[in-house]
Amino acid sequence: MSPSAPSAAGKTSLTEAESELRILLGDALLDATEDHGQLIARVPPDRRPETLALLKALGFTFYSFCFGVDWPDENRFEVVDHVYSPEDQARVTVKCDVPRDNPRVPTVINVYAGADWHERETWELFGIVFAGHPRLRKLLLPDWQEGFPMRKDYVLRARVEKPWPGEFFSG
Amino acid sequence: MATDLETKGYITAITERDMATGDMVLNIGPQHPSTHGVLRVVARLDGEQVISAEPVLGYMHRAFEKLAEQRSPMQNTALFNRLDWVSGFCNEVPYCIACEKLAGIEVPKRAQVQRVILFELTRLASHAMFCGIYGLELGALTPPMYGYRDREYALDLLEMCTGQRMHTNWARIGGVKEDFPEGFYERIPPILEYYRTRIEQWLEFLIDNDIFVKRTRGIGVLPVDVALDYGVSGPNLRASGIAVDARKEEEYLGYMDYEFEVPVGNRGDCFDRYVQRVREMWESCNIIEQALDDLPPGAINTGVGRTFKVPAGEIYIRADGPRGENGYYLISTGAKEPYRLKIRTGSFSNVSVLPYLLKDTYLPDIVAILGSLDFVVGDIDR
Amino acid sequence: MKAPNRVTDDSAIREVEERQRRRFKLPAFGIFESMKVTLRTMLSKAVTVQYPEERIELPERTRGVIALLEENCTVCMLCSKDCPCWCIYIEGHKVQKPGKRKPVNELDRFAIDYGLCMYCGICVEVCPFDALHWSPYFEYNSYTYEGMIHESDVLQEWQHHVLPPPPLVADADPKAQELQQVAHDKRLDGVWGVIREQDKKDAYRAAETAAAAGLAPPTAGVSSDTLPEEAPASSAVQAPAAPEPATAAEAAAPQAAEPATTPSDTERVSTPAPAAPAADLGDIPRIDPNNLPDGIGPVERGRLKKLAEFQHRGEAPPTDPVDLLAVLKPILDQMRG
Amino acid sequence: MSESLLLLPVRGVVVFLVALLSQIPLLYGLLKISAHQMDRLGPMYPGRFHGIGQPIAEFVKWIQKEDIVPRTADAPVFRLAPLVALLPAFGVFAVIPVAPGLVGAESELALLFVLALSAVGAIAVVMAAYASQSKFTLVGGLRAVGQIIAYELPLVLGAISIAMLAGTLSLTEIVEAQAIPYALWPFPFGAIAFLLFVLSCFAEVLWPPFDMPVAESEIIAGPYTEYSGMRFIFFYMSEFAHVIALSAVGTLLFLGGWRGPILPPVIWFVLKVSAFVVFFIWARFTLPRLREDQLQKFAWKLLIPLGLVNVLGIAVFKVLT
Repeated sequence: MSPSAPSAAGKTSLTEAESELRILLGDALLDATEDHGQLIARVPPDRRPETLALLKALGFTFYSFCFGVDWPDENRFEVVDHVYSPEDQARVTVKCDVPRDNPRVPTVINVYAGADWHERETWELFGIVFAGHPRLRKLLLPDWQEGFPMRKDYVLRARVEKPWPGEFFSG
Repeated sequence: MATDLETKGYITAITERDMATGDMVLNIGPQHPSTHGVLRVVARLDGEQVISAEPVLGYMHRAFEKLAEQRSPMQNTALFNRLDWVSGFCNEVPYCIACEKLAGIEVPKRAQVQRVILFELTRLASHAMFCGIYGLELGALTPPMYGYRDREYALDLLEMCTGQRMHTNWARIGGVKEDFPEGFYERIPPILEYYRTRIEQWLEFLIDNDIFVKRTRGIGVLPVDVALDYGVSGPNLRASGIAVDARKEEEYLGYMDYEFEVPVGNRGDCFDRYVQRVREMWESCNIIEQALDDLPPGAINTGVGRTFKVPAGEIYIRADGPRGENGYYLISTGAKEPYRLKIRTGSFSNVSVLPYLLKDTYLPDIVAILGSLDFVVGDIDR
Repeated sequence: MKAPNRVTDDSAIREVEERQRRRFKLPAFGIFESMKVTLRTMLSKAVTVQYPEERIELPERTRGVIALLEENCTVCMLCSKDCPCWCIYIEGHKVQKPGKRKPVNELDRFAIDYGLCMYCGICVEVCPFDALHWSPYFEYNSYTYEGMIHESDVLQEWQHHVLPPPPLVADADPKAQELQQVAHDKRLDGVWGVIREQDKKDAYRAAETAAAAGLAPPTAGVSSDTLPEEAPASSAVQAPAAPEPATAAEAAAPQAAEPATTPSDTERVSTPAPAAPAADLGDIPRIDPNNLPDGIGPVERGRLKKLAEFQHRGEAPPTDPVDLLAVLKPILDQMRG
Repeated sequence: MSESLLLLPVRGVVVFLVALLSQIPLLYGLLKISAHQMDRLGPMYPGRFHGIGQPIAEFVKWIQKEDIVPRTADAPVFRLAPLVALLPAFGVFAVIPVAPGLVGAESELALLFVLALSAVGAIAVVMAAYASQSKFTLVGGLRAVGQIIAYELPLVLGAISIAMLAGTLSLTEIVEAQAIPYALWPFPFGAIAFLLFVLSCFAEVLWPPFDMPVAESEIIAGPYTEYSGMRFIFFYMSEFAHVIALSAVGTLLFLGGWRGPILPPVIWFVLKVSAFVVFFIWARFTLPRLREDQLQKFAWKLLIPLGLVNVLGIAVFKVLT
């Protein structure tokens, strides 16, 4: 379906990475699919550092970002890490689900130093605690901010305080 | 101690620690001439020497990811111009590509090429400004004016085509808004020629200048592995000596069709980062020339209307903007608005390496290093 | 960690280093290179444009301000709905008009809060009836927040500044080019006052009174003939695509244009009348801001446009800090002769 | 004797006026030259003709501003510092001969007087930096003191070289001693002294490339960060007075003072000083600044040894000839 397939180098290394991960992680690799030029691997939250360490050893040295996704209907958060291999030009996304009522996931700043700020951001926006992170403080938000703005139940006030002017007049 | 830090604000904690040690904590920013907006750097100084420094962000956080969840693609492109206002067009394109790829829309070739032309013009404008502004960081008062002047030529072209200098909002899902206006082609080659002479001038003006070299050579050295670890991207990463460039690696906008080099540096210091950008301007000129040559006739838009819904799915699209890897991780559930949109901006990751770079430097080097990363605060805070 | 095995080409840095080695014969010699650059600039002409009296010509597409054409608005609310900033306020009511099956919407209020507007142009783009237009006009600032909310009368007034959309490049899609041409011609006919229903009525009435007073129609016939010729030959393209009042007005306008003081005439500055009406600045020829003479610089073009604006308003142009008339005298002479 | 005593206040007032009014062309030149080398026009409106009234407008603007003394500042010192900066800078004007006999106070030791007064500026900077009680002023003050001490030496060495060559400390006699045509000291002693003098002048008046104490992209305005209004421009006026005074001294020492063909001496003097000042402005707005440690290294490791060698060389030269 995707009109642009990833380059040949990326393709082979994605399959390689997938098989490597399968061997090394075993059952812990819950799911691995290739989608739009990236490998999406799903692991349990406690295997997150291990998976990323493996990926780093496999050449995925560029830590792109980490973010959270809120799925209130399924009562879970997704923690998504994205890494890139400058040698093979391949991208891997690592996902882990954490329960919404106790979102805890181990930190990866020992693997990728750059995860520091991204995890802090995810923590303050979603309330996902990165266990072992030494500086889990507000990064972008002010200290007095309460609540976790990126959760789906946090209302964007700009859209509430003022009536929508696009409402068609009646009469 | 750890619990202390968790409960107290960050700055309070640092100040308390400092009361004990007696080092001086210098707050550079958020209102300071050299932080390009409202970045704040808390530096612990021992005389002129920086023991450690920590950027403090968030003074410009506008919750773009939250805003994007309430907006249709058309509204989002207008929003993303404001991420990094120095290179507005470069921010809206990757988002459009993400939506197009999810929907399986084939963008007409003419639109692709036009996007490339505008993209590279924006890069020229952005780098031209950097080349000037960096002089100001080092205390030379004339270069920024040259930078602003030079940038204006590329922005003139953008204005002629899109109607605005910076917040272009020109890319649409499935193409661009309109074709170029009459007389647009004729105006490009002289301006490219101008930029080439400018590049020569920057070489004379700053790169040949001994004081400039003294201030930048060997300052803020960023090794490749650290840069990759922190996700530093774009010219900053390439200056460290590794040719990572999304234009060569990803298939977007048909960049594969153009012949251009990806210049890299070899030391990764401030000087290399400066030369890197000067050199990339040259390559941008080449790309625009090639794009002009093979601009095919035809439609420029597939005519996706305002009710366009992004099909369900998830995708990550990255593009090589002037500030580094600019990517959008789009998770859609089939609505007009994205379910979740992660905006990966170059500046955020680039600035996250500052604590590493600023360690054990001198106070003036803070400014030199900050400037050489070429960040825009809107791009950091989003 | 594996070392990156990509081919790295650091020739750029090498080049620069080589260059430095070549240049730096003496220590600190490079400083004079810098000083040479600034000296050269010092002796060349500055690029500054002295804004209030010198103006650069803005491109046609410039997104300066949104102008409203009230007659075209059907109160469909699309602009207000799609506005990302929620800054367009529209109020209306339904009216049953004779001869129409369905009740029609009538506009009561159209306001844009420019304090919120982010100039994205979505409203102009989604408007299905061409009621909103971008104009390059940008001098509408206000000291108060309330002053930035502009109501429809002001928005309507800005129609005077709307420029015709530029033609596209030659190799653009033919269909798009044609559409653009239509839009261009439509706009060109009425930039300085789009012809509205009310104008038509006024013009008609004026013509009637003129006829009743026995003013000689033959001279009027001559000048009315010259009008369409001077304007770019566009009505052919326009006629099929614009079933809007414009075509009807075009038929009505030439007959009505002769009595020099009718409101419709002062509106229609764009059509270069052969004899300037004596309403304003004496002997200055009519300046058509969309059809300026060739071979003049951007600053002069901007000044001419400004002068045209004063001419349009019938005011004397300011003499301070720059006497527009005196500065533009050679060009005006040239236009006259 | 009584006559000259009577004239003393008049002379004082004239010197003061010269020092004050000479700032007007300097500021105007600064604004215009910097603007044009930045490809701008600079001020264009005040005074109708090319912004000729801008210096006056600036002055009026600044004196209108609120005079703020920070709460934690050491108020008396804070208030006094601008005057301590300004008065010595103006005082230098008293001994500068503009033409033969046209001088505020003829002195045998004029050069010494100039050098001594220009060092007082350091005290003002320290006062300002200390009294402001701000971290930026502290860093700036420390930098300024280090810099002024480091560059006072090359300045003195450069001037002393000339004094040795001329055999006098009187500025008038130094001008008279310069060989025909108008400006020639024996090579290479004169050239080295000139280099030392010019470089130290930049450092003395805190202009780029040696403007670290007031580096606006690093420490806002250094010692002057907390000042506003009248007191702030006192510092600027002292800086400008310094520039003019040092340019005048440079002209007297190296460019032959008022001597020149055809034109009257005063005109020659003004022309030469202007050339000096224009060069200062041109370099000020072109060059990036060095780092503090590089600046110190430059002074102590290069300029001062060079100056000492030069002085030694002149001594030998003088003995031999």
